[in-house]
Amino acid sequence: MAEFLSLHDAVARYVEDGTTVCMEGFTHLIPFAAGHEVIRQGRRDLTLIRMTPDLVYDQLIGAGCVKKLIFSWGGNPGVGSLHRLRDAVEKGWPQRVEILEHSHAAMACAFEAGAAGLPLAVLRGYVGSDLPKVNDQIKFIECPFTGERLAAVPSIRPDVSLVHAQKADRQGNVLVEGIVGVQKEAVLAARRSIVTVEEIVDDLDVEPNACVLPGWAISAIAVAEKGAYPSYAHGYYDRDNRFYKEWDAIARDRDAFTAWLDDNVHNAGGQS
Amino acid sequence: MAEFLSLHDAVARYVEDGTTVCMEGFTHLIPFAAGHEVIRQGRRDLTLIRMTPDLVYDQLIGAGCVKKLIFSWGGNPGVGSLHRLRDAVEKGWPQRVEILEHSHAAMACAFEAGAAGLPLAVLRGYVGSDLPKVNDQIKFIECPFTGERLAAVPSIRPDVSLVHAQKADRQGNVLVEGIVGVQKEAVLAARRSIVTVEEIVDDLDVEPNACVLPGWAISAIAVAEKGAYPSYAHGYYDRDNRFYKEWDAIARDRDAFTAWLDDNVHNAGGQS
Amino acid sequence: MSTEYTSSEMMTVTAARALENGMTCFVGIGLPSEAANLARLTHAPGVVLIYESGTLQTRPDVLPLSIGDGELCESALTTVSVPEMFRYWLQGGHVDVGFLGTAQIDRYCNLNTTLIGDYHDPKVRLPGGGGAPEIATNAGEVFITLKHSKRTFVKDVDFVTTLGFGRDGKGRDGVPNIGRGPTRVITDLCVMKPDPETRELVVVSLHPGVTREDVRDATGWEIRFAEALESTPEPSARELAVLRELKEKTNRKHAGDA
Amino acid sequence: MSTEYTSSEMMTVTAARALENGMTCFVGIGLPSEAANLARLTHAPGVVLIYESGTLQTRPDVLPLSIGDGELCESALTTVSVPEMFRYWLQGGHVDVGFLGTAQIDRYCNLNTTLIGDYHDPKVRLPGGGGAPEIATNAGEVFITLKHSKRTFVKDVDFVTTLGFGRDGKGRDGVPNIGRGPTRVITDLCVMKPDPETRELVVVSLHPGVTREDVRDATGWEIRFAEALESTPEPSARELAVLRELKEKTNRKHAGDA
Repeated sequence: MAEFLSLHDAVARYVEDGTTVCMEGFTHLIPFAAGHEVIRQGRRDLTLIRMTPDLVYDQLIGAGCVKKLIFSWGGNPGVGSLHRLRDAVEKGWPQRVEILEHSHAAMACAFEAGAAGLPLAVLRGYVGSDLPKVNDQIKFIECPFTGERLAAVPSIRPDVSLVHAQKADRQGNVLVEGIVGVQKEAVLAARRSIVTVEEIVDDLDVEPNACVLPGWAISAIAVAEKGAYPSYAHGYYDRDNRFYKEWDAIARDRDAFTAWLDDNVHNAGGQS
Repeated sequence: MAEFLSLHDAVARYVEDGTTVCMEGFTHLIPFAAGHEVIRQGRRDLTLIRMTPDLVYDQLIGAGCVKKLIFSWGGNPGVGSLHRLRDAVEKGWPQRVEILEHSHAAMACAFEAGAAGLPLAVLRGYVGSDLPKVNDQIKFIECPFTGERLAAVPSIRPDVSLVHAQKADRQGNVLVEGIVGVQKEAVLAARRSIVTVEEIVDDLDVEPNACVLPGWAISAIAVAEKGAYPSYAHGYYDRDNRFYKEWDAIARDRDAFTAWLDDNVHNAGGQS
Repeated sequence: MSTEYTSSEMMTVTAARALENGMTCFVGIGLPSEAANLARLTHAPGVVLIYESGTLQTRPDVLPLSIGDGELCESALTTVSVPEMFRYWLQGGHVDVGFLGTAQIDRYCNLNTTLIGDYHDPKVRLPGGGGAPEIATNAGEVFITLKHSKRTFVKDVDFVTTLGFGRDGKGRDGVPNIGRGPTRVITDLCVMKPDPETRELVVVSLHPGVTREDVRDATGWEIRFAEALESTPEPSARELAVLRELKEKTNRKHAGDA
Repeated sequence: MSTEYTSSEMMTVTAARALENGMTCFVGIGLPSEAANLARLTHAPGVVLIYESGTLQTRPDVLPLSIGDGELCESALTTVSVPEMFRYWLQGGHVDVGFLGTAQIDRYCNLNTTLIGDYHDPKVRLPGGGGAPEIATNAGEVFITLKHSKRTFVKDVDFVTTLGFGRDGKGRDGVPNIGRGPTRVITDLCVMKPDPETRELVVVSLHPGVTREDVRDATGWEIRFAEALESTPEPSARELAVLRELKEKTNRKHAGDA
């Protein structure tokens, strides 16, 4: 049953050094507030899972929280590189980050399989790609009915998933609306989950087939207004594409990054 | 791209003798009008697929349209047996019907796999059940990551799926709302699909994550008002539970059934 | 508490009491649905009811006739597709209790809803497995409720549609990622639980006015009784009132449909 | 039609013209997205654009910066989850054309978006595969658009992130359930197509004012030219006007966000 906690307390309870953490949100509803709280609490040696690392993981990597990254596309979408990710992979600053990479299709299927409680996902994928040569978790199986060779990847089962959503009701049921990405799967595949929301409401007031996460499938809910910024929350605020472009210059330079991190995360207090 | 046809013409074009047909609708939105049109057109030797055969398949079986049935639960829900199905299986009237039976979980996964273009579905299923002894399509595979033994079933790929939905817009995009069952999967898994709808509207007017089938994923759309009756259409009319109970007496007796079929299907004209 | 009640009411009330507040329960149609909704309307308002039609956390005003009546969706927190229901919610491990009925049950709690007689020449063809085979293995535990008779309680089921503990009581031993299986069987005569060692069903509680002889006569094998055999508590006036109102509303609704 | 235009505009207009009305197109971000939306706003209003963020049949007013900007969802017919997008819509066979960009491409149309140099000690780490590996094999065919240079057009890619026709041109031979693969590559200099036999890229059309020498100088292998080498038709005034308005609206929108 979802407990209502402050973001500080939720992160302190569920994210420890060495935890395997998944923060999802496909461009939309990226849990920046939660990611910043993890940085503020100084967590180390995290294994981070995410299809599209985006700025939030660039920040966590640059802040030295991360030991390993499992991902399928690590860029600043429409802008260019994630410079903190590159600096860690190419130069080992502030520390070397081990990477394990997949394709989007494989990760999406692995999230689906994790939510479905299965140990593996099967897909028609990785045909002719070199990725299986550098990722020993990609295997191939033969269909017992047709003989077709299909790719298999282990399902994703994070220790804890952190996602952001529009709103929760007072029983802790959560509405995710718009580009829903793999958030439902990330929450259901994880042993524990923290959902940050823009607001708590009396009634979710939704259509029968809306994407609703029941409170009994969530560990903790924390209010984090503008908790996805500079990503966005459909119906609440837009993506700050200007900041995404500005990030390129900030992240390119270690000192500029460190200063930004101090000003905007370490000394920003959070929303506890 | 969906073509707007009369129900008569849609069925005449896509359902032939010997076709593998799936009519889905999990209690809700069962395509009775389409099923009756198939009976009126006198199709024979159909292979019918459906998780919960329900009255519509009892009628098709009793009318002599069916050679084989693939299903997972064949009863009149909350009432008792499907007497026409039993008469065909136990006594061969009006002809013997071959059956291939699964569990719901396996069929649901097989629809999902069919929609996903895969040849097989993998699930944690059939543990300790005798069903694999009488259904040679159920196999077991070993997970290459954990060694766990998991069930595998062939995906469902019907020649044609027939489903009923609330409404379509003028581009042929369809809204399915409420208990959505496996209708989306049935349509996407099939080579051809016919969707009957209560009405055509200018604008579906839906939330971003509603269950919408794009017109370009459907072969034909036909208007069939009350096309799910005595099943129901959420937002339009309720399930006629009284008829479901009355069906027990009608279907128990071959003559009563034949008379009902004449009055309500053969001589009912349809909605062409 | 000397209110009069029928043996069916005794069964339903006892089955309802097995559910606790906050449990997530995957509900079979018929007797389990009646018991689960009675629990929700009495001692367990926070029980989460899930039906295989995809309705999560549903609170129907009247009992559904089918597993997918409109009431289930209209009163649910949300409704998901059937593949999602079986994959994410059942197989994904979010169901504490699967609540099942059955046509036949044997001493090791195996359930038969497939057929009586030989598979290829059945005496009686039953509806089939439906959701039960995977509910019984993927839910945390399983409650079973059905009327007691020699026809339904047989030594060995004709067909194991759904695993209890297998033909020898060891069907779950060593199987990874499997639920505990049936933990209680509630009938109109008594409550039974599997023996912790052999897994054979043992009567642990007799309903008021029921004798050991009554149970023996209605069971197709030499049924055993627990040493500390209890007497099932009677239904309370409130439980009976709520159950009767629920059934009356249900009958009125289903008869009135036209 | 002597309107002036840049080589980038020539590329985008030519790429846009590759799309036909009624095609379903899985759109990569950047140049493919620009071309696909130009097609939608000019000759192919019925082209169905699909983005991997889950937005089906989207009609954005401005170009998205990312693959999941709000415009995509707001203007879409419907938005599905990312697993559903890859499983039902791409792998399920509903995509006619995958429209991709890339960092590196080789003579057999293999794409590299993973890294330059050695995998375990990269010179330049690129973003990775994203949706491309399965778009390239599960879509009916693939269009590729990118700027022409010796850095991007290499004889052999450092890493095959995404299959074109493999290291030897035979990578799709005998593989069941696979799309036709790349059928055209559109750059700011020319249009190339794979040779029907060898699968090696051949220049089939030069953009106005571009010479064979220009293409040779910008290609990292001995590029071949078709016998019937064509001249790419110039952009029309309308195409240029629509493209420029789209880009201007886009720039204003993305700069104005705060």
